[in-house]
Amino acid sequence: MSDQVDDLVSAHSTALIGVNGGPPAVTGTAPRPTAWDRVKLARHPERPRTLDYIERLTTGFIEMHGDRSAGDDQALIGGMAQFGDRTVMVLGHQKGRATNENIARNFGMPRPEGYRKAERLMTHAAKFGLPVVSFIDTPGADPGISSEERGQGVAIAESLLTMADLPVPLVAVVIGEGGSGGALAIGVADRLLMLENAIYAVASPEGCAAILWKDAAKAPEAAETMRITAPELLRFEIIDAVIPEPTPAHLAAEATIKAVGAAIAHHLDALESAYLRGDPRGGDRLRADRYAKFRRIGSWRDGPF
Amino acid sequence: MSDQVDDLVSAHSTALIGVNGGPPAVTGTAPRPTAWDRVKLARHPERPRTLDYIERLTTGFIEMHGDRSAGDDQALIGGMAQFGDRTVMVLGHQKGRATNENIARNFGMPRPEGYRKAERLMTHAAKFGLPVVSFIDTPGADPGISSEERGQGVAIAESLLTMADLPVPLVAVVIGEGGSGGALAIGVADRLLMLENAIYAVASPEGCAAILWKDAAKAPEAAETMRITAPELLRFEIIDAVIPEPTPAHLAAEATIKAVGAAIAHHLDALESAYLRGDPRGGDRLRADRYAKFRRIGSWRDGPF
Amino acid sequence: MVRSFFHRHGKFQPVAPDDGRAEQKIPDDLWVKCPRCQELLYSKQLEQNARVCPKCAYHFRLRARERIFLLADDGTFHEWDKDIAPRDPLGFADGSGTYAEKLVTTRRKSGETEALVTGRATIGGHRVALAVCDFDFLGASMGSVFGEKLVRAIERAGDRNIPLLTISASGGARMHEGMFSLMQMAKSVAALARLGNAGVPHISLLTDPCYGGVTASYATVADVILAEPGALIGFAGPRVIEQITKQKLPEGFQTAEFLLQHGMIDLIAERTSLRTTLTTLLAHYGRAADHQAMLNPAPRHRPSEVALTLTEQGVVAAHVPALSLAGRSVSHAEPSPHHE
Amino acid sequence: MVRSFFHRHGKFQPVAPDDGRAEQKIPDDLWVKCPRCQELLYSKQLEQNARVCPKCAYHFRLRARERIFLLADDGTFHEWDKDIAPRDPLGFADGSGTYAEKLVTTRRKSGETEALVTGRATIGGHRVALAVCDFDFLGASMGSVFGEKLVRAIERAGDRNIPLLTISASGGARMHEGMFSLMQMAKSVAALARLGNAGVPHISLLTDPCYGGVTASYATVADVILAEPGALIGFAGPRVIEQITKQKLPEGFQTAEFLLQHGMIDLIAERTSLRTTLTTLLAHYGRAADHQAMLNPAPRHRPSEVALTLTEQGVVAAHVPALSLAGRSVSHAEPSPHHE
Ligand SMILES: [Zn+2]
Ligand SMILES: [Zn+2]
Repeated sequence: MSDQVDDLVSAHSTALIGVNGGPPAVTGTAPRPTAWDRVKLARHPERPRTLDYIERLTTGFIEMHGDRSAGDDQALIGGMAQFGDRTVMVLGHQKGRATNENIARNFGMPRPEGYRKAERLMTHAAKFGLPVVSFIDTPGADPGISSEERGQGVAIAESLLTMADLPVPLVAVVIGEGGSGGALAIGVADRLLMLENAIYAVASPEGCAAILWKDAAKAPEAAETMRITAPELLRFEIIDAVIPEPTPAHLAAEATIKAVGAAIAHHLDALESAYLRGDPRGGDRLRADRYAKFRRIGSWRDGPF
Repeated sequence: MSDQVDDLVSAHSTALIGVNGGPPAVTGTAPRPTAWDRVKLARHPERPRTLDYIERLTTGFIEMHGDRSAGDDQALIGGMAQFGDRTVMVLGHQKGRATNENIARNFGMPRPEGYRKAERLMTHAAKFGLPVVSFIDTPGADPGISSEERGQGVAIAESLLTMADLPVPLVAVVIGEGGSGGALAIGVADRLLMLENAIYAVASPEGCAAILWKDAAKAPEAAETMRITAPELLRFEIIDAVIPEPTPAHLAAEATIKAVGAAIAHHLDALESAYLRGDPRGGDRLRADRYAKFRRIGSWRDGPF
Repeated sequence: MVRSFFHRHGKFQPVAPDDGRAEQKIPDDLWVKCPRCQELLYSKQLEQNARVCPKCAYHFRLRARERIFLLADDGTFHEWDKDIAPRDPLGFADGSGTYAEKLVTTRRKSGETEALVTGRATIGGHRVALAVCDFDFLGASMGSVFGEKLVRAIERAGDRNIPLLTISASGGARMHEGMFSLMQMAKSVAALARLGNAGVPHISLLTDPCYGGVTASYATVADVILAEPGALIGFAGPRVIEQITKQKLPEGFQTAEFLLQHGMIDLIAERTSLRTTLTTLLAHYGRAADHQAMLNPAPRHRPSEVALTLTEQGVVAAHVPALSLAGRSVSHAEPSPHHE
Repeated sequence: MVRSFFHRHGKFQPVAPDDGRAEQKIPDDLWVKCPRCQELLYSKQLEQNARVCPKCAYHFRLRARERIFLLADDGTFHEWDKDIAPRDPLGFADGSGTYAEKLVTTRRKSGETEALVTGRATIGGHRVALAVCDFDFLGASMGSVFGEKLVRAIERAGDRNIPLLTISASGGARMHEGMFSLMQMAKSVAALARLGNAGVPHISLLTDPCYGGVTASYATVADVILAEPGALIGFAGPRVIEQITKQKLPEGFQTAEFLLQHGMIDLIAERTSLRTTLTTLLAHYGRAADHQAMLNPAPRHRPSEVALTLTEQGVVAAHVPALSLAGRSVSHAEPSPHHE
């Protein structure tokens, strides 16, 4: 698969960024990769993972383990770190690379204790005024028996609730796979950014194809019609900006990580200036505007059918 | 044992009440029961339990199950109920009577999910301004392997934290056995009341005797020196009032429950008048005074040893 | 206590749920077989018992309007936002056709314009805002209109300080609307965060079946969570779990009783006493609010910061203040391009 | 990073912990055997390695002042409340004598007046309030003085807006002071609730052994919980659990590693890099506080409502406002009867 993916690169658009609803500027004449191409790029095993970003972009990372009630999820990690001149709370899904690591990380699929840890760390961030930076990269929440027993649904819902109401700035970046509710649970952000070749979907293309086409092999078609790529989601105003990958991230880790770092810094600065500087109650404005941002997402007609 | 306990009754003081540090008024000339006598009375299987109080003193009790993360503890129950003209949140340890029920109730020893449920219900009470009434009747927290695995210590500590900071009035009544941290976890109250024959101890007399006397059979001696009876704890200002049992509760359930109900109503009224009537921020004063109440408990010398 | 509503009014047709459980269908003929105890039941008797098997208490599924009729005090239900209807923002098409076509078919078949019916009513004399799933409309999947109607109901509950009752049965997020659907989870929970901050209760009733994005969002962010006996409730569906884990599912997996035992719900509520349970709960909250108001006559309630003016008829005149995010100035009065 | 403090200063005598673990005693002679790997270690080398076995990383127990010496920047530790000492409020006596007698013996043997040493210091240049258990004083059981010193340290941390570091090793509540001891759990946690509301961090380090009332109160109410490798930490003691449940305890039960796996602690902190870990943590909180102050120069910090004026020397001039509970008007300046 890796070779096949690499072949795509030459046919790859080289600069694509849009912020806050502005139209993406596309340069270069090479044909766009298809949605399915991007699914493969987003899942590429050599793509930088959350810990790669933490290692390169921050110092003094103290991983904070555990949900204080059941376990420590290695698929959803977090802790305090220094990012520029700020202390931030970092959260992220963590996939493995080798088989052993993938098993330990449960292929990046968090269990309820992962979401409860995330909730704990977000509450900690709120207490000390730390901005939250989250890296989204998961096929989805773990679909196992014990996860159901320990309330996967409730855990995700409560993480959403905590995040929606947090008085600190939240910046989330989809760095690879944004898989459904398992991704959203750490993605209720003031600014939601996506790497150009990341995907974000309500269900996996394979799962969608299996249900609606009764054939998982129709995943490429499903991927196309589901509109899961960054440029499409920017156009829908579901995300706030696309971070370009002039070269796909797995071939240009250093540059990609740097670009992501710059984007996070930019948005944290902007949020802080707009809400928190000189306003001790700015957290309330921030929450109100975060609500307004999510409040208006949707597509409907108001007249009779 | 029951006969033996009943024999004690004739040697029983008939009226004993003190409120808020006032000296207990003792009438009658019969000799006081010993601490060990009271241990046996407090543990008497026919003594009214939490559900007996809920049934007789409230209407519309809706039991609220579960901690929303691991399980539903039947040894620590709770829910909303109508008490007089108020909606209150009731919490309490629940022991069984028959063997089956005792096993289902784990002999009144809560597991971590019990304390997490209590915390959830207290937070619910705070949200809707419901006073919390708790009934204490436990040998202590469950000392099992799985309780340790799921964080018995953390669960109790977090229940203490939630209770200490709650902006609603809290009235707790030790109706039987007040066993150590497992009891305290629902006992950080604005008013802590005790039935005359209830006990409240830092450890069970048997446990204390086993450790300090190296002989559990010395429990009666331990019970005496540990100062675990209601009159002693009132003198130490650790509790706020003693509710008399002219006849021990297991022989006069109706009267005892009525007296407990009257005492709770009295203290809820008093707390509400003192803090909440006409003061939307009265919850802060209540919390500050609750802190001051616990802040001063202790016995020490300030000079050099 | 139980209202024999199908019989008494004859208003709601017994409708076969479009859920693949053939056993559950209530045919036009007089007898129906209980899928659990195999008893042959007389249809009218079943309807008089709120579609609960009199022998084994099996709870047959109900349509949204059947539920509302069962619970609301007579004539008190006023529907909200009846005319808001779905679009096809993705231009979605699968092997069996376009989403746009599917919406037409589904509307005809179900008689509903969306999978969620909202409105206000009283239950046992207590005012309540209602949001009720209709599983016959695309498996009550949660899309843009479901989310928008739900959030409007939540906001109205907050603005009017009346408790919110949601009744859920859903297969999860609606795939045909892609990420618009997923975001309804965040949108509805964010609205509930504000409702909670305003001190207005949310009571959630989970009914069979309840999965995916609904279980992982508004339906479990509630002050009290009730579930109907035997209802299947989970995040991942049982077939998916079996396929992925290759494990046999434990006995009673994902039933309401299983969830109760694992601490996820407050109470199992039998349908035949549900009105009583809800009335008691609403009385508790109402008494508490009245008591607070008596202690401090000043208003406790903070109106929502994003003001929405909504009329009973579902006509929307919404005023969202201009957002301060750079470059954005969007309001509902000026729909963005993908809102028609 | 590791400070060879025993060797360099010779100030703290290697003291045998009074805990019944004979293997752990460090005798006067030159060699000591590691209880885990059985290696014979040269005493001075062990001390230079902060009493961590260089071969297997076994963490020997430390006294309170040894810990402070190991962590605090040179000469920065100022002790608080050194002279506050226990009484015998119950007139407690067991088979082996009175509590009053036991206090005299324990004081002589341990060189401490209580089981908790408190004070302020800097660690890596960061100001911190310290509360450190001394297991040699009655198993660092938590009684009135333990609780009072702890709460005074918490309040000073809150008033001065400096992070609190607690280092715990304890058998639990002190039975000799009965309910006074139990109530220290509530008292200390209530003080931490206020510290948390003021936005001041609490870092808790759990060391071997940590049980009962300490594990179930202040030591686990922390923003970050660290534990030393191999430390035994639990609520009920392992012997009690075995006796009651008649079950064999699982491998590694109640070790720090077990707690990490079960989600109860944030991090296992090796003693040899503990100063670095704490310095990093304190820098994170300090940077956050500085950043907040830069954004909004107005003071964020609310002083505690119950004002305590405390001097460095531990002389207390406390002013607790008269309580509004009927009939009570007690302040620390006028000790109640059971305070001497
Ligand atoms: Zn049946
Ligand atoms: Zn060794």
